[in-house]
Amino acid sequence: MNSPHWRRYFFLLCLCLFFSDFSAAAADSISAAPQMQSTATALPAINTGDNAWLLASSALVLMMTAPGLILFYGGLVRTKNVLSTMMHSLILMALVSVIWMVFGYSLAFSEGNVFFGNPLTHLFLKGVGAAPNPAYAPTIPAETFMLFQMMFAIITPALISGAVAERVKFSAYVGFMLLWLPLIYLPLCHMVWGQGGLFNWALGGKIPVLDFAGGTVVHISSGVSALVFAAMLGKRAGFPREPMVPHNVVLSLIGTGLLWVGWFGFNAGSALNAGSLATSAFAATHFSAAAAALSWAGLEWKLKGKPSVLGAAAGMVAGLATITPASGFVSIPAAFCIGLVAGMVCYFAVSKLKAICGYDDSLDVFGVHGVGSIIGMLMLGFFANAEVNPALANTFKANGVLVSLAGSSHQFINQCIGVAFTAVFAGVGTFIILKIVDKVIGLRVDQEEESVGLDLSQHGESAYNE
Amino acid sequence: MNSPHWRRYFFLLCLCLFFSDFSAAAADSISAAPQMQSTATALPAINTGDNAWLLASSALVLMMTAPGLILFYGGLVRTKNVLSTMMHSLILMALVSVIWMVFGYSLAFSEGNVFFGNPLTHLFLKGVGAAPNPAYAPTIPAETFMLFQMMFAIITPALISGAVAERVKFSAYVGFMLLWLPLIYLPLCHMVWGQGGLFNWALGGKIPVLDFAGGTVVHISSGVSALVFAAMLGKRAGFPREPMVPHNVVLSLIGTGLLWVGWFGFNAGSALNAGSLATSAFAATHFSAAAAALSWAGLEWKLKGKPSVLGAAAGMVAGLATITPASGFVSIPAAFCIGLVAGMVCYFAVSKLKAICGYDDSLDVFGVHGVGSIIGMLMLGFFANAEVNPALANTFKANGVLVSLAGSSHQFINQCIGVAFTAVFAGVGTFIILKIVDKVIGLRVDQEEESVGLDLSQHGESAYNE
Amino acid sequence: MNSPHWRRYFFLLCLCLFFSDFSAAAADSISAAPQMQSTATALPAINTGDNAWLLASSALVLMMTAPGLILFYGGLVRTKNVLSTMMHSLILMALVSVIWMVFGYSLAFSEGNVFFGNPLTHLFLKGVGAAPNPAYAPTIPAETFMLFQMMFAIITPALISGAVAERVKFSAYVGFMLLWLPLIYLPLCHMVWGQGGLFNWALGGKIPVLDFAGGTVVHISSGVSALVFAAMLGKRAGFPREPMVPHNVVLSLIGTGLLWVGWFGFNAGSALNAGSLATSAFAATHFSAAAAALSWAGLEWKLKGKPSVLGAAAGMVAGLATITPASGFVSIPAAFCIGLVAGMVCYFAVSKLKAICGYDDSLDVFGVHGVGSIIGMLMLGFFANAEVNPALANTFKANGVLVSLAGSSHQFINQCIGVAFTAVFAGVGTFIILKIVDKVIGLRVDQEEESVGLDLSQHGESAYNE
Amino acid sequence: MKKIEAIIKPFKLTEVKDALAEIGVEGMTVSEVKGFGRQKGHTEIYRGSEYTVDFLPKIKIEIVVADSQKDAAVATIIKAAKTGKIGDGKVFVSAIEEAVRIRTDERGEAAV
Amino acid sequence: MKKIEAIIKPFKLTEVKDALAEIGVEGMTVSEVKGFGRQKGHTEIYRGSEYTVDFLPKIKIEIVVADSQKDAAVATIIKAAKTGKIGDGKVFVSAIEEAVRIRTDERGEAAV
Amino acid sequence: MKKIEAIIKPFKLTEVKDALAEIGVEGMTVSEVKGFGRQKGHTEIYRGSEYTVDFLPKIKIEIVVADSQKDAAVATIIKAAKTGKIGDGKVFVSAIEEAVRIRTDERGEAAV
Ligand SMILES: Nc1ncnc2c1ncn2[C@@H]1O[C@H](COP(=O)(O)OP(=O)(O)O)[C@@H](O)[C@H]1O
Ligand SMILES: Nc1ncnc2c1ncn2[C@@H]1O[C@H](COP(=O)(O)OP(=O)(O)O)[C@@H](O)[C@H]1O
Ligand SMILES: Nc1ncnc2c1ncn2[C@@H]1O[C@H](COP(=O)(O)OP(=O)(O)O)[C@@H](O)[C@H]1O
Repeated sequence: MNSPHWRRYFFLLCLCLFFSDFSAAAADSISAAPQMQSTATALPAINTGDNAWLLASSALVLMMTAPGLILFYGGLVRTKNVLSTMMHSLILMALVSVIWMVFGYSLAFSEGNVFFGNPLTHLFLKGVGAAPNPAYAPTIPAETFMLFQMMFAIITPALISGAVAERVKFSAYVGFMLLWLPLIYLPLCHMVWGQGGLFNWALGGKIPVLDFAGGTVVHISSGVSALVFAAMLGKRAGFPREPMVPHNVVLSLIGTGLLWVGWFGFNAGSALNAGSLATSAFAATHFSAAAAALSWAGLEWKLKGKPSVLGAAAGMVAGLATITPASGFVSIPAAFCIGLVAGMVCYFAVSKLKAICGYDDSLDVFGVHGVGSIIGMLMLGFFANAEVNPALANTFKANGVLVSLAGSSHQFINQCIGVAFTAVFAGVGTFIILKIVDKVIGLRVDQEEESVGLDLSQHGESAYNE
Repeated sequence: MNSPHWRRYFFLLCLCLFFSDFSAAAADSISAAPQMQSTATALPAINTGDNAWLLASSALVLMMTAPGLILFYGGLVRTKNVLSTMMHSLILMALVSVIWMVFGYSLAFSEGNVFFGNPLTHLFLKGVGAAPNPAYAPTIPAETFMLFQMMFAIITPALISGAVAERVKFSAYVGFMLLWLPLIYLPLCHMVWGQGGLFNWALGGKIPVLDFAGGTVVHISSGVSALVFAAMLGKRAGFPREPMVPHNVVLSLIGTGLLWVGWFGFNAGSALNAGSLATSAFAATHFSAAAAALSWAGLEWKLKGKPSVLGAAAGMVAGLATITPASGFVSIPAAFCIGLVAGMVCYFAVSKLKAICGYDDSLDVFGVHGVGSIIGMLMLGFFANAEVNPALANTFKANGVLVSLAGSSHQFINQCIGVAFTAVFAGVGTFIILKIVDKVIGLRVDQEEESVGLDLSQHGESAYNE
Repeated sequence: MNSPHWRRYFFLLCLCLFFSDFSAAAADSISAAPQMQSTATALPAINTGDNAWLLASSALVLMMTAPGLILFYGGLVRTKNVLSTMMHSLILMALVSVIWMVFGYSLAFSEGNVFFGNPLTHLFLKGVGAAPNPAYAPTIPAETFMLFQMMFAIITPALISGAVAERVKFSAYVGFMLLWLPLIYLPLCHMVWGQGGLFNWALGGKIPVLDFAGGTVVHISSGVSALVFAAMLGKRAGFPREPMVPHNVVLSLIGTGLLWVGWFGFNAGSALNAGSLATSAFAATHFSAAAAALSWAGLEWKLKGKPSVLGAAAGMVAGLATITPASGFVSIPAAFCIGLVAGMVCYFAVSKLKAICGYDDSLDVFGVHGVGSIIGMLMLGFFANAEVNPALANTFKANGVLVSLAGSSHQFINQCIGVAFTAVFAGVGTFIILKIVDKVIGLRVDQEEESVGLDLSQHGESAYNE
Repeated sequence: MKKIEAIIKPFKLTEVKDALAEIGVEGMTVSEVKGFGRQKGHTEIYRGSEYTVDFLPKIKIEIVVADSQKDAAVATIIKAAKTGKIGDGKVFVSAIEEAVRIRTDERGEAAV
Repeated sequence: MKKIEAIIKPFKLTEVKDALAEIGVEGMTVSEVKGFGRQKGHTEIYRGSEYTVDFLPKIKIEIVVADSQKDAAVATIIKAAKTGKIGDGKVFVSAIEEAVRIRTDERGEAAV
Repeated sequence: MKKIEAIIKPFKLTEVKDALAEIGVEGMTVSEVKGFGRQKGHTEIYRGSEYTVDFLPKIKIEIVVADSQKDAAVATIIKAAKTGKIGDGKVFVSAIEEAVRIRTDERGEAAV
């Protein structure tokens, strides 16, 4: 009870925050005059419509994590693990935000080398204020851009949690995430979306990989990491002999609805303004989800005799994950096609691939997010359409010559490179991190704890009482 | 298992989509220069504030369907039917989107005759892009308008599902909807909101029926169709002898909250901009819901001795459905009055009318949406207020002479015509469609399936497990 | 059954509403020309981006009440009281709206003396239309401002309900609220936010108390009133001997997610525009919630051996309540510090203070909202930062001289005064109101009703059925 | 006294209850159980995988009756619960040695 | 050995359990049941319609005790569960022929 | 006939069911119960307060078997349900006087 240690740490942390606050203030005051004006009377450059949409989108993307994802995942596990499953996402809303504030945003989005940005440039978010960052989003405060991107950094690791539900030790989970975010997510984020990142197609990268809202950064990185994590953790006791059916499908359906709605913020928000590109990404998102629901449920109807409700919902999520990288680059009919394929491929990934390979990815993170976004990235190589997004045709320069990134076998190869790099990087990285965490903490709860359930054994609570 | 048929169909569909994609591209390239500019650097005409609000509203209206309506309806049925009830709405998010994409939007909103638009004009949504459609919404991309309207086309048939819950065959339900949408909804939509539609008051119609956000198109059409469907399907086994109480009122209350919130997008979004008319519709929506909750719960308190929580919630929904057609035309006190009446009339419709007539409208779609919107449409005939919406006074021309549509016995008659036409059209149309579907598929599950529940018999799932 | 009374009252009410409608119309017509224009073609002064954000924020704040708060509170009570607990919030959505419409808005925001505004100025909201009120929000319709503020007036009393759950008589609860709102909330609202209010720092008040989004007005007022109400009502039967554990923690976690998301509307919306101050408030809100979740769950981990999921969620809510007054005035690192402290202090308030003092604040309204916002208000006295919000430095004049309200021991004292006044005012006021309500109606259900549960005894319903 | 335990199909509960009430059985206790018998379970599908559910929902009715009422009660239950299809359930009878009504301390047949 | 089954009001569970623990009853099994008896159900209202709910929530406690403990256990339950109001419930006693503690294979009274 | 009631740990249900099926027990009825015994409950934390939960979730299996099958059934249950740790549960055996299969009116051992 009496532990001077953590008090001291806490005191230090506070001090450090204070200090950063004041130092930031001091730093700012060098260019004080214009800066103050900018915060006072919104810079002329700030477009309130764009900012309104990006703030709304940021809220929507957080809503995808909670309550969206916690419902979707929470409903799929057994009663005794629902709270721990929800906690896996909830705690990231706190943990990731800290990392993001201290150095994460800077590592991802400040200038640096092709792999990562300078973590010190925006240490404690200094210099991220009312003034827009013209490279990323010229009409909204840089702080808005930072917030929007943070919501992505929160949901991506949260997706992984679905693969390790019902057996991971909570402390190991936290430890893993504290390493995974800076070592895997933030560099990938810089490489694909950061100025001068290796795969950035619009801001001076080398290999132009198209990824509008996070096929590589978000879904493949989390999907592959989930697979590796699930494999290293081992199967749940009793899997696959005992049925492990969703304890509350209703929760998962509510979650699906919220995910679909929130995904509009995710994809259409990635336009970083409220213009017609946002609308176009919104539309692609919607039609892909619709198509994938049909193809998944349709396949089930054909093959199993009945279309399951959870199948339709899983199809929706698959369609959403698949269209994510493509959402700002393709026409509506193309998005619809992508969705149709997504529903079918993910259906087989979940029902056959998993059974054949024999891993226990509890909630099918790899089968839905990983596989889905891989095919989305690849199909985008053919479907990218300069009429939908003219920047495709007039932005990327190779050796000083404009190169169109619209659908072609050439762009398909670029997409393949992006996918392969992400998969290997995330997979190998996760493997190494887990080896370390396993050594230091141990990955898995013991058999008794697993049989009692993680809610009670890890958190001392039961979800449902009298 | 081995069925070349559907593979071939699927292949054809994909081909067809590809084709349409490229043909659209080709078509577009004729006017390529301006079009490309428009998508690149949002047209000067696009107002980002308006577009932000309409995108947010589109998301809100989809949220009304899922998770709003699936919760509201899902909570009201018995445990064994909750998933199937939710599926009834979820599947429409997919099905309606396809129809809408292929020809639905075009049928509703392109120019045509007074009854429907030309389904080929925007086949596969070609030509629906960044450029605004000045007739409907001059400051947002036509694609945004298309998306917003699609969300209405999704929720309207979903409302019907409440009347047939717990006994309809899933295949029959799907078949019915595939016919109902093009034969009933899309024409009504064109007649009331489409350019040159028979009842359009602002864009060159003949009989000026006021319907801001869907009294006729959405609520009366679905309410009356629901009544006919329920009657033709017959009562649930055991009704009304056995009590069929909501299995989870909590779900319904969550749904109510989401419906109220989403309805702001529905009604205030129908202003098609983020100006003061949107605010006014927002306010009317809110105060009507509040008033109807009070009058429904108050009546119960008076008549039954206790105000039920579900009664307050049902009142809210009744108030929202009732104000829908009036929301952009009436003052706040008028909206409050409309809500008070809505709560009382719907209460009697649900508790007395149903008992007297003896139909089994499982979740009271007719009693709440149908009856509510009928009285809303009619009261609007008197309450329409040109100070709230000046267009009422200076838009409609009969024989070249400006006619004010503000509240009057004259406008009341117009409203009556709109209501009567919608009710007859939807009722008769539904009757005919059901006769066909009954022949081809059969409307109702067998007794054993009904007693086991639709979740298991139609979808092979149970909602709640260990 | 046959009661001419209430029919007569209802008739009178309708008459009165009609009258007000027409009188408002008449009043408006005096300045008809500009007014009509303004509603027709949004005033030049209206910024659609700002209005879009404020409409979205209004929707978000309503979403905090339902489904946010009803879920959070509903999950924490026992099965037999869940509906009644949800009803406590739902009914306020209706009741408060009526008061607000009739005279509430006017009492809070029209000009008056330092304690309250003139209730007649905007009786039945007359004169609250498309034209902005430049004092409060120059770029959005006054009607939008009115709506946004109404959502605050709804959630504030709803917060109180958590303290009296599981034993308050419904009629007494309604009676209490009908008095509490006009006697406590509306005056406080005027004093802190109203033009010329005693504590208003920006619009001509005397003592400049900083309260961006409702530390005093919302959280301290409700927290202290909750404490008094809980104390006067007495403990729940069996408390604290019998465990009274949350019947459904999942509901509370969903609620927490929605509260966090909705709180962005609450705090960032309080900027009353979509500029960089909104972004800044959004950011402060987020980081405080994250920090408080960490410190609460971290403390539990330290002290009890396990971090509970509900603890993390409670920490989030504590962080949100605490940052509310400060959200538009402090930097991100400062917000993070405030959140860290919030999580720890509220943890002790809930787990120790309550046990020591022995009151039964069922859902810890005082411990979380009251205590949280008190420390938020006080820390704000030091952390208020004129670089974040330059108005702090150049707005308030004492004796004609500009006084900076940025963090200082001087401003700390102002904050203390605001906190102390609010606590005493709300506490004493609540005490008096309850004495009256107790006399007239009686506060508490009888023992039998309590043991059966309020759902059945007060509302004749059970939440969960077959 | 005898205790009669009947395992029946859930949707038959109302009928059985009403039938028992008619022959004067004034008290009964009901619980939700899961049954495993000749009536085989069904297949459920979750995210592409099929599961066999062995246990079916059933209702257990317990009534304690005077010896003289036993035969009538058993016959009544059987009649009301029968559908003729597999899974209709079973009735078991056992002896009860003592019964007390808590409220009044009445004992024996007066208590049931 | 005897098996004592008591149907009681739910809010009396803690009291009964504590009282039994005091007289040395070390094990018990509890389940949620619905009861139908003289205590009539109540009316619930859903969307304007009234329904009569016949079954009331009750708790069933089962304890197996040595013959010698039976009377004390029954008396204890009755005392703790009584409110004097209708619906207090019943206690039924029957014979148990054999008892085994799974963990140790102990049999008979040693097992209860 | 005998009725065997076994209170076991929930995660042992599948094993016990399969073991019983193997020795030819064709029907059983299962319910969720809460048990109180030597195995002490645990502590749960809610919003800073700790609560002791005395009752642990258990599964009750009821099977009615012919007298001749009784010993095999009891032995089978004990074997399948044993973990050797506290809380493994108990098995109780009592007499059943009559059994009827509702569907066919078969009586006695033919009915179980
Ligand atoms: N021997 C038994 N012991 C306990 N319960 C039994 C036994 N046999 C059947 N049951 C119960 O009776 C129910 C119906 O039995 P089942 O064999 O399915 O149908 P039928 O009675 O038509 O042969 C089972 O689900 C189970 O709950
Ligand atoms: N004959 C019976 N067989 C089984 N359970 C009974 C019987 N009589 C009563 N019960 C149970 O006891 C409960 C209380 O009985 P009731 O008649 O309501 O009250 P009281 O014991 O005060 O007369 C009932 O709800 C029911 O669960
Ligand atoms: N005398 C009894 N009567 C009824 N049920 C009992 C009795 N003793 C134990 N039980 C049940 O058996 C379960 C296991 O008993 P417990 O004492 O915890 O373990 P063990 O059998 O290892 O001593 C208890 O939770 C309870 O449900």
